[in-house]
Amino acid sequence: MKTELTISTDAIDETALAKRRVMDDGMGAVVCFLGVVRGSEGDASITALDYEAHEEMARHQFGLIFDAVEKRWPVESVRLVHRLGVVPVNEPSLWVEVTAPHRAEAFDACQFLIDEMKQKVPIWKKPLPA
Amino acid sequence: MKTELTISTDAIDETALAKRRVMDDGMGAVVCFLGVVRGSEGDASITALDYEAHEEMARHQFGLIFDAVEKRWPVESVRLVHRLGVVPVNEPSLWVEVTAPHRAEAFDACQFLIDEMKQKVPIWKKPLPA
Amino acid sequence: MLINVTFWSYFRDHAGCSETVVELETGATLAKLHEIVCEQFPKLADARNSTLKAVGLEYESDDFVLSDGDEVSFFPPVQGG
Amino acid sequence: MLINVTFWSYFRDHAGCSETVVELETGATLAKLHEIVCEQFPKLADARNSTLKAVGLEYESDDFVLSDGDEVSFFPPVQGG
Repeated sequence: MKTELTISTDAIDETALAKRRVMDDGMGAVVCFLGVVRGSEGDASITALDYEAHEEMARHQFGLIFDAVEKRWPVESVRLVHRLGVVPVNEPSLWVEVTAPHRAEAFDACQFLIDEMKQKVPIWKKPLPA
Repeated sequence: MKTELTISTDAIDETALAKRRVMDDGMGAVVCFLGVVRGSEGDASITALDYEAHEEMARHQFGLIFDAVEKRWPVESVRLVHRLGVVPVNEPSLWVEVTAPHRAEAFDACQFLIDEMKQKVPIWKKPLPA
Repeated sequence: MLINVTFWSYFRDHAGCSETVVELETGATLAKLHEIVCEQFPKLADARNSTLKAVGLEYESDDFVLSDGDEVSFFPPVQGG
Repeated sequence: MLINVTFWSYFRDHAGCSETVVELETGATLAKLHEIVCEQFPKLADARNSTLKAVGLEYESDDFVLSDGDEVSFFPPVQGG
């Protein structure tokens, strides 16, 4: 399984990411997920989320999750980008792409990745009030 | 719920579609699916699939599926493109995007849409052998 | 009454044409139409049990009562995606 | 033995610092370290039950036996995505 992990303060460039996709002839399904900063946290309006990571541990924990995906599904490729620092409302903080032969495993693996990330990857967010 | 349906022989332009996305401040999740033509159908190598639709009925049936999505999930927007005619191996025949407040409903609605399409929308494919 | 029937996908090849017109007695059902079409185009009879049937833009069941001028479609299982 | 402790996210604010060094007896567990840290930084005690604990890059449970020089992280529930 190919993996590509980017943890960076740069804005997520969906177009560039899509252009760099390499599909094998046996791959029939691509699932992408974008997690976008919403305009409120709880009841409060916000302008942005400020993301912080224990970056070395985050990379390691993402690696463990990718290994678990590879053991469980016939996935060809996982690419994941998590943005750090200030991410304004309406911009993505997370981009995940899973490529697989069929759609069921692509959807399952993508959701598993995100669920696991939300349990295990040391990244935190601080709302910046409006 | 906003909907946008394109049934056309034009190649699917993922970049243009992503650029035209309009997100409301309350939306936190975007799920995209690309169905890509694989290099084989059953045991045989192919160069392309040739898609045909009963287009008027296909549009109507997609409309019914969109209505069912709207009733069931708090989805903001569904955009769906199905390409017709000859689609070469490695190119997408289907692009679906669901935008919603949270990821669970975006994933569920997107998978439901595709499952329903595969049962009900009158589109057929003919493999073009290698 | 006259019913217009359209064939889609490989049903067109099996029938050897894309459309036909069938004359039926008033009150005839979609099942009756299907039976007559299968007699006229024997290759379609082989796919009898997997045939999908629509009147206009809607799927209908075998007991649907047809009306003069109905546009009926017969086709194999769909394969979009 | 000396253990380096790093605080992340709002645990840093609660502790008033991002790192500290704790002296422990040989054979002490992660639970013991956590107890000492909670005494030293009382605001962290309030989040005692929701504290995540890692040694190096791995999550470890309370009965993990620490070694001299271990790099321990304490932090609140993660919120990536």
